[in-house]
Amino acid sequence: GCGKTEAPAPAPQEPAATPAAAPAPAPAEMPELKVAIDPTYEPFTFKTADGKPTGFDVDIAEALCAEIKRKCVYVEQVWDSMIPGLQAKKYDAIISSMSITEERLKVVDFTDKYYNTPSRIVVKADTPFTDLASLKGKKIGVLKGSTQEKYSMGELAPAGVSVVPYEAQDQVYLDIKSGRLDGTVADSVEVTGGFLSKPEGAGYGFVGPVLNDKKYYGIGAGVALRQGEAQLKEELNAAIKAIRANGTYDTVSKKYFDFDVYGD
Amino acid sequence: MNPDAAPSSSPSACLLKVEGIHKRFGNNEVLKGVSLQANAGDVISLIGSSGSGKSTLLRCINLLEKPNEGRIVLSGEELQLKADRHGELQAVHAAQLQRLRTKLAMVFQHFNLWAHMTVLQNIIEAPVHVLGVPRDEAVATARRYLERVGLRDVEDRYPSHMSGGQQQRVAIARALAVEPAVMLFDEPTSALDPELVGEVLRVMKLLAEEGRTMLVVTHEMGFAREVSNHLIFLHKGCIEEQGVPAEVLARPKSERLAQFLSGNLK
Amino acid sequence: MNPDAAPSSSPSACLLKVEGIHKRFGNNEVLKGVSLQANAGDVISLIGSSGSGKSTLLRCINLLEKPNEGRIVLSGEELQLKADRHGELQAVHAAQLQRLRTKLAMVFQHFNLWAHMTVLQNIIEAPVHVLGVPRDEAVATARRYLERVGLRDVEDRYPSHMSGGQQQRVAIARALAVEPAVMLFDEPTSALDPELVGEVLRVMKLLAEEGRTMLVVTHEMGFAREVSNHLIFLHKGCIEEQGVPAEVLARPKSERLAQFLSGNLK
Amino acid sequence: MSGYYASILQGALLTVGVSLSALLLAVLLGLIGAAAKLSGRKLPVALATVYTTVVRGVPELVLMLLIFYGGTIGMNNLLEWMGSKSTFDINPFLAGVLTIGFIYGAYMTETFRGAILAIPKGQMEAAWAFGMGPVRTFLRITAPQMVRYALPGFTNNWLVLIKATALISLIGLHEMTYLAKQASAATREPFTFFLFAAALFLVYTSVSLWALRRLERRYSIGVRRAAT
Amino acid sequence: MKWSIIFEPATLAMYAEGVATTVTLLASSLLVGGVLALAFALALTSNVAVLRWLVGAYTYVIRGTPLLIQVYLIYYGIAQLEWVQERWNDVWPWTHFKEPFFCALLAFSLNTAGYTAEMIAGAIRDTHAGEIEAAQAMGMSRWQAMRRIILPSALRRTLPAYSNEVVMMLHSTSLASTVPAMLDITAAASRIYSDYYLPFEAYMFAAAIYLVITFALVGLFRLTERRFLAHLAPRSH
Ligand SMILES: Nc1ncnc2c1ncn2[C@@H]1O[C@H](COP(=O)(O)OP(=O)(O)OP(=O)(O)O)[C@@H](O)[C@H]1O
Ligand SMILES: Nc1ncnc2c1ncn2[C@@H]1O[C@H](COP(=O)(O)OP(=O)(O)OP(=O)(O)O)[C@@H](O)[C@H]1O
Ligand SMILES: NC(=[NH2+])NCCC[C@H](N)C(=O)O
Ligand SMILES: [Mg+2]
Ligand SMILES: [Mg+2]
Repeated sequence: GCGKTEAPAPAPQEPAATPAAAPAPAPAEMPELKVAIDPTYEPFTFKTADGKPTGFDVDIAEALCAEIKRKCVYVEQVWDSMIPGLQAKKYDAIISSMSITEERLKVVDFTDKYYNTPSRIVVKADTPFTDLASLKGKKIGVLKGSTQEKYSMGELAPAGVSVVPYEAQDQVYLDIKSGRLDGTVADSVEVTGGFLSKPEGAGYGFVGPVLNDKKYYGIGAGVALRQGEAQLKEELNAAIKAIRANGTYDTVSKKYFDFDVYGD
Repeated sequence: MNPDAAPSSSPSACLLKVEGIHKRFGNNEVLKGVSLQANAGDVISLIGSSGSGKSTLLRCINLLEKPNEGRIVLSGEELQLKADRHGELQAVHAAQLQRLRTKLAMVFQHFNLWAHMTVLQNIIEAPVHVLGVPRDEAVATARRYLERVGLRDVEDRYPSHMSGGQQQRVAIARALAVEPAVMLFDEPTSALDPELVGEVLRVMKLLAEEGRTMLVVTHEMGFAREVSNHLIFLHKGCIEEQGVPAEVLARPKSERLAQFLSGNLK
Repeated sequence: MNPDAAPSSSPSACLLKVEGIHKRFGNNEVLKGVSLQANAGDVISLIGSSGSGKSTLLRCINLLEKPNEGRIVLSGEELQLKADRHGELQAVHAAQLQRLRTKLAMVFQHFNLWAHMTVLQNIIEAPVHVLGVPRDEAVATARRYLERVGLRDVEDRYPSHMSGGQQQRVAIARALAVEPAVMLFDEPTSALDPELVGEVLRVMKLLAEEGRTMLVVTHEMGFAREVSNHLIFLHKGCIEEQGVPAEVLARPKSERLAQFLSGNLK
Repeated sequence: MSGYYASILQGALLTVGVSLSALLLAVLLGLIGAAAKLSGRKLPVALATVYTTVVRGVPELVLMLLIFYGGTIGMNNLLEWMGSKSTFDINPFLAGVLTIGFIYGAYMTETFRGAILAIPKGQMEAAWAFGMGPVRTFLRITAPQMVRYALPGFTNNWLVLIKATALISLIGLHEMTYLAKQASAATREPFTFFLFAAALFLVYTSVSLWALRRLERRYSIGVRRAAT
Repeated sequence: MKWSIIFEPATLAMYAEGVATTVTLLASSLLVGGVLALAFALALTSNVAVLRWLVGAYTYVIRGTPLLIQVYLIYYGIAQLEWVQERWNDVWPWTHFKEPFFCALLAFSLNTAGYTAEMIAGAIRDTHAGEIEAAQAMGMSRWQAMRRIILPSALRRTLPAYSNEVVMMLHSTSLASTVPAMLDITAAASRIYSDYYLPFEAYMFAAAIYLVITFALVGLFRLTERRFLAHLAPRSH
């Protein structure tokens, strides 16, 4: 569950509103913040069996919302149409491990990063690896519209790897399991939580270097906002600072990881 | 095409007068100025080969087909017509047309019974919803006419569940039930076997004896001779010959009619 | 139902012999033991009121309908029949049935021309694909027969683009083109106007004069009298009366036939 | 595991809701479209013709994506341009209903138009010959018979419409297919969950078919079937 | 609106690839589906009850479930079955299930076969009884009548309905975009959309392409019908 981050501040306010006043517009009610997520990204964003969004991103979102006194409402969206959805005002923010890249900054705004982890290539653990060319002929699945896709198209495809974009990262794992794919390029933390630590991940492992080239991967994951929403951006930046300072960030982080995901 | 040959006695008795009807389909002139008149009690047979324009004439009379020229007078009231942009005449007042149509019942060649209504519903539809006759009265009338045409125990059946001869008779009952001034019959015995033909013709003979006014398109020379008091032979859109049926049939003046009548081996 | 009344002369000349045909639809016995025989050159008229079983009899003869009892002998060869589990007779050897059927051409009441084929294709279909006649020979024959029935310049037209009378004649040409031993006609003039009726009947008269063997269901008493040499009156599935047409029609012995004949007002 | 089944069942309710609402819209548009096409007036005929040809010439999926993504952006630009502060918030449910209703309205237009044309002219002529006016003729003669002629086409459209709701999963409505897809990926057992969703659809279409057959039987009163 | 991006060579090349994929997929699934449909139609109208029942159940399921789910079932579902996984590395025909194109083709072919079979079977059943009797009366055998009279007539009468089916199939191929690695017209549009964030332009252009293909197909069928359904055309003289 996502109940870890309690919101102590607004709670006492609620009994204050008398039942008689309930039908009247209550200004004390927290305004909504529509947050887009792509819940196919364990352990950052995923859903429990009964359909509740959960994960590190979601807990962070809850914490940030509590800070800025808004109520998070989640909207699910396929990864490759995250940014168009934001521009179409289907939601106000994307909090779903979206990396801050030059390219994206041309069309959206980002807050400061709230975590940063490198990506890795994952194939069968016994695959001999010398350089990228040694992966020639392998079929690698990547998330459509992701930084990893950009990297694979830019570096792996020229080396002779066949790169297949997928609509969701967990579908990549389905096809690795079935044998259609030889591997993936994915966030190292995500692929550990979503694949390597699961039964079907047995026998697979990282090869090659740690991938964090800024050209492809940017400078870490931030909250994406429409351009021109300066006020919201500032509030959220302050909130990120606040939760890092008051320990909420660490609590959430410890719930999922035994190392520091914030990066340097 | 001499109107004096028509069975008129005094102009006052004239129920239906049709004058100079022209009708074109595209470039095909199907009626080339046909006039006729019917007094109360007249039974006029309309004969002619296929395509000569018999059905079209009947359909022009109640304006199911828009004539290009002509006048139609029913019980002394003239139907107001004006040409539309295709040069076809249409009614000036829809209300007048509707009123006159209620006096001109038609029995269609293909019956055109309403498929979604039972026999009884078919017959009372117009009396109740057009003429405003109270329902039970209309039902009583309907039953009377059904009996007249020799049908019993069929009122709750649907037209499609009845034989051709039965449907034909329901169509006649439906037309009779509006108690029209003039009845228009379009080949009322086509597609019936000889026994049923006889049956339907007998009903029409009875109607004639009662003094109903009728205009009948038919291929049955026997009927034309024995039941009608006037016969019109239509050929290529013109009245080629007309007169007292027995005479015309026995001694046709025009060559075309002689040839038409010889077509029968019988 | 006396076979001696049939127009047989010597048994050897007998082309088609049908014996004791019984046919039931469910509990409704439509044919109750009908026998007839036709010698070469016979033209037999089959009359009777609607529902008396005329079409069913014709259809039993070429086994389009499976009779419940009876024998069928064509040119001395008996069709081998056996009862199926519904008690209906069916052919023992499909091949024999197919062979005999090629000798028994049928002209259907509704023509049943193949809609997707042109006139010529309709006519040469069976000669080419069933009898194995070479194509150009079949085409030549087809043209000859089309001319025989008075049709010209229609060979590339589709049936649906022709008038009823023309379709009827194509159907006759199609039947003739297989040069059958016996022709079965089912009401070949129903639904035609009097002029076309005359036309079709004239064609059949010519065929009769040529000595073709025909079995004709008809409502045209004129045809029965003038063209056929034997007349059978079917009533409720039995042969009620038969004999020389002129005699039978002028002096019917059975009350039912007298009544049937009086049905005509003509 | 059973949590996934339960959520897919929940999604089934949404499927029913979307399809029924879309059907309502489609029938409405279909009646308007048919009336426009049969009106004989130039402008309505042209508009209705463009509507039916374009909608039936482009895949549903593309139309959906176009309306859902392109449409909202366009709307918002329009609102902004008009100086409005509020955003045009189209939730997937509404988007689904509007898109599917809009698309199937075009198919319904053709079905209804065909049904009216299928009624033998003689039925109307008989009514006119007895002096009935145009409105009475429509209400008493045309409309009741139209239902019967329209039913087969309507049934087809409805079954296709039901299945088209699966496509809204692609624009993020959490109906059966969407949930089945998520469950498949999360549990890595696609066969099981897609089969389950397929079965639910089969149940839905079967029930519809059964109901419509009954309706058809009611309206075929007075219709003779040729013996086979 | 940034239509200029749509008309850049690279973008147009992407659409062109999409058109090629869509057309290939359409043509091959119609071919495979058509052959299956004919066989299924004969089964549906045969007098072997088991065949009728089996094929009937098949078409019922195909027509009662969304094509999208059928695509998913074949692409992702079959891959889950261990039995298949064990052989798809080397045992033909299972090797094909690894290929996205084959999976899409299979799903579309099976789907259109279901619909088309019912269409043809309907036309066979609707063949005017009199025409069949005329064939029998002329001494044709059962199979001969089927081959010479019934099928030619039924297939012709299926044409108008089949032209609808073909257009629907064209539209259905847009679902190929949901299979990874299939770049059909819709997938090309969605690629451009997510690369340049231009949903309206990208999908508009795709819609226009589909519209053009649809019109071309409809025109093609008009010509075919004029040739093969001449007997149903209104009299022209
Ligand atoms: N709606 C129409 N459009 C074009 N031509 C028509 C139309 N209705 C009838 N005609 C033509 O008008 C002519 C007369 O047709 P009409 O139906 O009046 O003939 P008819 O004398 O009733 O013949 P039949 O005895 O066959 O019923 C025919 O040549 C026919 O082809
Ligand atoms: N396939 C069938 N199933 C059940 N009953 C049938 C069938 N065909 C004909 N009948 C019935 O058999 C009887 C004889 O029909 P048939 O068609 O032989 O009559 P007909 O003498 O040719 O009449 P008509 O002059 O009207 O053509 C009728 O009562 C009819 O209802
Ligand atoms: N919830 C998700 N699926 N997130 C995917 C993020 C992938 C990668 N970090 C990116 O920014 O492109
Ligand atoms: Mg007529
Ligand atoms: Mg008969």
